[in-house]
Amino acid sequence: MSRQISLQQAVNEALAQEMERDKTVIVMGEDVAGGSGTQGEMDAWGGPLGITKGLWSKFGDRVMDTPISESAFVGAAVGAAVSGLRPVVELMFVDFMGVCFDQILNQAAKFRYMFGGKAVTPLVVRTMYGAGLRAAAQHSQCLYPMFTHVPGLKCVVPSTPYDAKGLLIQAIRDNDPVIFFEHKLLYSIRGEVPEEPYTIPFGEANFVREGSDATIVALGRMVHLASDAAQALAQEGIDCEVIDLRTTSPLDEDSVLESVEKTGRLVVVDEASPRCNIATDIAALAGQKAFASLKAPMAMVTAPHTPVPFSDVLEDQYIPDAKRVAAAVRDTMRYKA
Amino acid sequence: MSRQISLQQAVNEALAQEMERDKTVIVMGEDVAGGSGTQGEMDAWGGPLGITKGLWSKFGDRVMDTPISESAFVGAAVGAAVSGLRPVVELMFVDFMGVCFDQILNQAAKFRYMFGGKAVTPLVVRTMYGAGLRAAAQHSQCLYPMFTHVPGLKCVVPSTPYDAKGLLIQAIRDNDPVIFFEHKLLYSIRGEVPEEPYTIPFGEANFVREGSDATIVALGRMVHLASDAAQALAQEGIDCEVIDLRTTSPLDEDSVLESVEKTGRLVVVDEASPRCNIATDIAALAGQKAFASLKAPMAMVTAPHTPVPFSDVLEDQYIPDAKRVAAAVRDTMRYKA
Amino acid sequence: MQLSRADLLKAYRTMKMIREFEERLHIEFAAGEVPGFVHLYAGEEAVATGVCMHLDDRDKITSTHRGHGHCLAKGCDVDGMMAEIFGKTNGLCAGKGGSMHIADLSKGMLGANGIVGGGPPLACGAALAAKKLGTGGVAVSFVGDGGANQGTTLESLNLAAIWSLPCIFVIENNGYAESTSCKYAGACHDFADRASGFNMPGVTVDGHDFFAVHEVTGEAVRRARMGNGPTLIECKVNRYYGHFEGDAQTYRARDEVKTIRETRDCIANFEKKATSSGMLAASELQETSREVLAQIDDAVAKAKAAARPGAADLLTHVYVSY
Amino acid sequence: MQLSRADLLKAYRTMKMIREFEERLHIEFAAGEVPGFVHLYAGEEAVATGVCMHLDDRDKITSTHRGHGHCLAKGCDVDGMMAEIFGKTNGLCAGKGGSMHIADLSKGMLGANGIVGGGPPLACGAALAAKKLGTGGVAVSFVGDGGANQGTTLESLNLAAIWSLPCIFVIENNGYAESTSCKYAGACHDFADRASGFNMPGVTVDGHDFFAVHEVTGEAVRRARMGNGPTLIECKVNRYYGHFEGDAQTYRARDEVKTIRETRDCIANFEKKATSSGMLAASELQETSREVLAQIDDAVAKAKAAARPGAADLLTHVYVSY
Ligand SMILES: Cc1ncc(C[n+]2csc(CCOP(=O)(O)OP(=O)(O)O)c2C)c(N)n1
Ligand SMILES: Cc1ncc(C[n+]2csc(CCOP(=O)(O)OP(=O)(O)O)c2C)c(N)n1
Ligand SMILES: [Mg+2]
Ligand SMILES: [Mg+2]
Repeated sequence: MSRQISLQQAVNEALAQEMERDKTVIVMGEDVAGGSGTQGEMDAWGGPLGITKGLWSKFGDRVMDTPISESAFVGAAVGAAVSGLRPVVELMFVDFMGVCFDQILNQAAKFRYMFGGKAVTPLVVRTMYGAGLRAAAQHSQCLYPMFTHVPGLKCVVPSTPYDAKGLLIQAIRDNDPVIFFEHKLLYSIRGEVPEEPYTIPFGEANFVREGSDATIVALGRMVHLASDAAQALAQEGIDCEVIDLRTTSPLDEDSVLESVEKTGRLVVVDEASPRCNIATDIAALAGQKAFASLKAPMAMVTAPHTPVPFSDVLEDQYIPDAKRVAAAVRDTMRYKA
Repeated sequence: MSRQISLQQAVNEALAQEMERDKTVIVMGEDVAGGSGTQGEMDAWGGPLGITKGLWSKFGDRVMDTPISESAFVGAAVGAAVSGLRPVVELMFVDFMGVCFDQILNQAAKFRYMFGGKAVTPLVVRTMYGAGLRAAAQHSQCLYPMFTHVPGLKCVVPSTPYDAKGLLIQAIRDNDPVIFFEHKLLYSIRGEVPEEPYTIPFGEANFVREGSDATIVALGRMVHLASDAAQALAQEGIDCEVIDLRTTSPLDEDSVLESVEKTGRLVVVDEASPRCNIATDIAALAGQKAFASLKAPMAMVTAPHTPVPFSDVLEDQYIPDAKRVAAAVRDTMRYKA
Repeated sequence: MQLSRADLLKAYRTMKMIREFEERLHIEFAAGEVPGFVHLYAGEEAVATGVCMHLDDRDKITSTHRGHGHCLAKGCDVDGMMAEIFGKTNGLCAGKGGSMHIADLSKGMLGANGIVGGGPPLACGAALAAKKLGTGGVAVSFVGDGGANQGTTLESLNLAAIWSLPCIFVIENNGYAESTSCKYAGACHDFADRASGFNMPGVTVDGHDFFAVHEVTGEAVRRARMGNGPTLIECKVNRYYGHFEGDAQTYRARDEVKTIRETRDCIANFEKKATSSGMLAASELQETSREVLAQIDDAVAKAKAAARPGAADLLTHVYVSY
Repeated sequence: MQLSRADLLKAYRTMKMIREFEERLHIEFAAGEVPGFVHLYAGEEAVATGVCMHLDDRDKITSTHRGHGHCLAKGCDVDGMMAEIFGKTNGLCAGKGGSMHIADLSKGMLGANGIVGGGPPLACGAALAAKKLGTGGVAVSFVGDGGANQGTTLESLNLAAIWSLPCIFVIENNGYAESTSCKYAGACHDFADRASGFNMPGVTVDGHDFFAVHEVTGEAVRRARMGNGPTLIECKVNRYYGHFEGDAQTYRARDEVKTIRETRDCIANFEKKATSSGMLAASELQETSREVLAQIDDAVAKAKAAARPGAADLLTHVYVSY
């Protein structure tokens, strides 16, 4: 059987292989090595969840711990990217975007356009997102809709170890600024991952499951709920197609539309809060471009319009689950015009 | 005839009347007075476009110029709001959110929820948005979709002097954090505005025009394009309903749905860039809750997925115009299932 | 400022309460009873205590992710805090905030904060409100050595200075931001050195020494109340546990914490000073300790027994009105 | 560093080019020929010129909204700049950037910047790249007195210092951020005073004096190239026009600018020094001035005649590949 590794290992391996291949790739962020300036061990952390652990031991000062100054070091990554390096910078939790967003929104994203096509900004921002760790309102957000909204950025939201590796290598080789979203609860999931480096192109959704009755579009951790729901529904005779967007920008419109044209029914699953999110984006796309095929209202399964609560009871309720997805599909199937 | 004033005057008047009424209202921001510490005149600017000019002369040090430290002074407004003041803070251009977003996203918006309902944060952030001044990519964005995405914030996007005054007074009296978006190109438009203070409740859209063939939903400056389009279309015998959202959060879902149920056709006009914006939000709403009434695909007239260009030729093309709105409505009317 | 017997006993009770609160959470966390990220303040008690002794209900503080000590010192209810950390409905934040977001605005505690550098701007605002409303209040912002390099903190120094705000910035320099040394991350000898560049007094004190912290803070609070503007106080201190519970701390020197605990513990030092000077009797301290421990036992038992929030609570408290 | 005759002539040409470029834009703006916000650098020429004389194509600069002087001093093409400011397709940014976003990466000019404080982090990155790639290059970040209070700037000082980056921060203190005095907004006597709190040398110089700016920058650039880390240089200077074109400047003292123009003008002073020392002849300066003026006339004429972008240009240059 081929090799199974965790998503965490897949991310680490992608970074290591690209650093090996290309000397201009550097990694920076808070505690991405850990131990800088201390009397104990270096490479002590690899970020709070250990994702980059070991890279410093392999690549030395191409892996740089930073002060807690996200504007300065994310901005430095942007500046380095237009000056010959290919930085992979870690914004520990995407929730912290608020202290450094300008360097992404107004600098990295806009250089190429503002400068008339003369800038190339090969930057990757890796960041953790999502609820489920009982980490409360300031450490559990998705926020990828905000980045997706910004012209000039590419946004990647992988769901499997295989995709994480291939998409991260693509992100590092890509010449545009890429925001790479890693869900904390996915780090431990395991899957088949080739040892050699490979890339997965952006803007190509993955058909996780083919089906003819309803289309479920999902991303990141939500893909797994969608699959679970599809499996449960299959037993009831409802045959769902599950599409994993993989990247929200660029968006694989064609795959979504093709599927909706086939099934006539659309359910979008998005962990983000509900206003102006990926769910509304995909639903609007279908309503605009696949209207004639639609047999039922689009359904959106998302978090509610509230901050993420701390209490486990509340957080479990906050996060979409497979049952809600299945229920939404069933409603859609039951709909009579 | 009753009094006509500009939107700029309406904003200034709302601020002055509320400061007069309530001693805890303060105004702060860069150059909101102007002249601080200089040898020349005080109250010299009122912001770069003079919107708050005169307030310092009336209210003295309740109108405070700030350093260019948006995190510190927007955060100070948040801290003051939970400590007994009702600050109206100016973020000069909404494009600058990137240097201070944390204080809005993670502090002001979340206090009430994170603290179990014990915090009240009566904060207003006034900010300029929108294209048309040849101010290029970093001074022309809309960005209200990002704020609308955030649970805990209220977002107001007025389109007329009357609404600006009433909604701003409501915002100041409101006990939740409110982001108040002022379009630069609307400051000079004039309209009837009562002298006495009044409020317009949030979450109540305005039916700018009643009609039966198609619903045009718009906000801010786009309302005027929508009205122009509707007028042009009326001459062709197409009878449009034009809805001005006024606030994107809370959203008046009912008005939108009612109208779509009546007309069966929806065109949303949003100046923001197209992904995860208000247009997708409204379209998704209709696709989910008014599906049965829809006679044609929803159409969205928005900016393209590019930064805002400097060149006048390009910027004029970038911004939605009445012709594109009318064309979208015509397409919608022409649609045959 | 002269400390009365009552003051000293109160200080001792507060330090001891913080210590035992944290020691107990350390155990409960290891037992899997506490969800989420928990950052313990053990070892740093003298700072929160020495500072907050000067504050009353007019005064506000902003805190950090490592906020339990600040909360307790500012008078937050022990039961309410414990229940919050356990995610219960009777917690100070109804179970919605957790360890990183404990707040009690009625006590002038504007919240622990999950954002490093989130607090200082808020403290400027609280100080501004005090000034505008003429309450005589001051605001204190606790910031870590890591947070001292955050732009929000640096901007706040400037803002507080130009507006001459009654605001005090307390840099709790415990040597680390997560696993990164303050010497690596901060370009300065002492963080107090930065004060002069922002036109305010800056002073570095031994954060293990309650008396030293108490004294310099007294000075700063007087300055602030008199309208003479902000002060920066750096307290050099140590944390006894990992960055958060679960941290293996391999970046620290072997026995680093053990040595500090044995030689520089703020509570042991306080006990020695207070008893040797004859201000407090050993028996009083023991009695206080017993009471504290009993209170914590009680708080934990109540927290464990308390009800979890219910489904209906998910959607409340987003807005005052929507 | 000894300045050769050629150096001096080059410096003069650059200062004069900046001055005439801005004087001409002032006129063109008033005539309604220039769209958007235009921030003129007139009065501050000695700073950009004195600094950039030390730089070559390995070196990078980041600039501000008031960027024309930096661009010209770093070698951006005059015609390309003028066309850009007029929004023409042959502009340095194809008409998409305008005055506030002129850039020429091939010249190490990383862009004017519409965000106050946007540049310093980028300069840290450019310096980091130079260090990692071993190019020997340095990065210079120009920042205003207003921008000096932005958290991004302050963080960057710290980052550059701890990483010992070949990075130079040039604070152009022209006394105002828009209509607000630097004394009101900045809590410090000199911005250079902040350097020591970030472990780097800080020096204040007269920004009207090309020779002074040139000298301290030479020192800083040497330091940086030798691997000895960053320097902060504050240049006290004045702007001759409003914050942007259209600013009535009622916040300034009557005759403030007139007096400065008459007594401290950087170009007049340079002319005096260079001719009185016999290094340059008055006729050389006149000849240079004539050439500069002709070049600007030509640039404006070409810019006016040039084509505007076409509809198809709207959607290009968003991504390298999408
Ligand atoms: C803006 C932001 N960046 C990063 C983090 C992650 N983080 C949480 S605590 C911490 C270290 C803080 O160090 P310090 O300020 O010294 O406080 P200490 O933990 O030592 O008390 C970091 C990096 C955060 N919460 N917020
Ligand atoms: C983040 C941000 N805040 C505010 C502004 C608006 N603004 C543009 S220039 C300026 C003043 C800048 O002053 P200074 O840094 O001294 O530069 P100067 O104009 O004097 O050259 C302001 C407030 C901005 N562009 N970006
Ligand atoms: Mg620390
Ligand atoms: Mg200035």
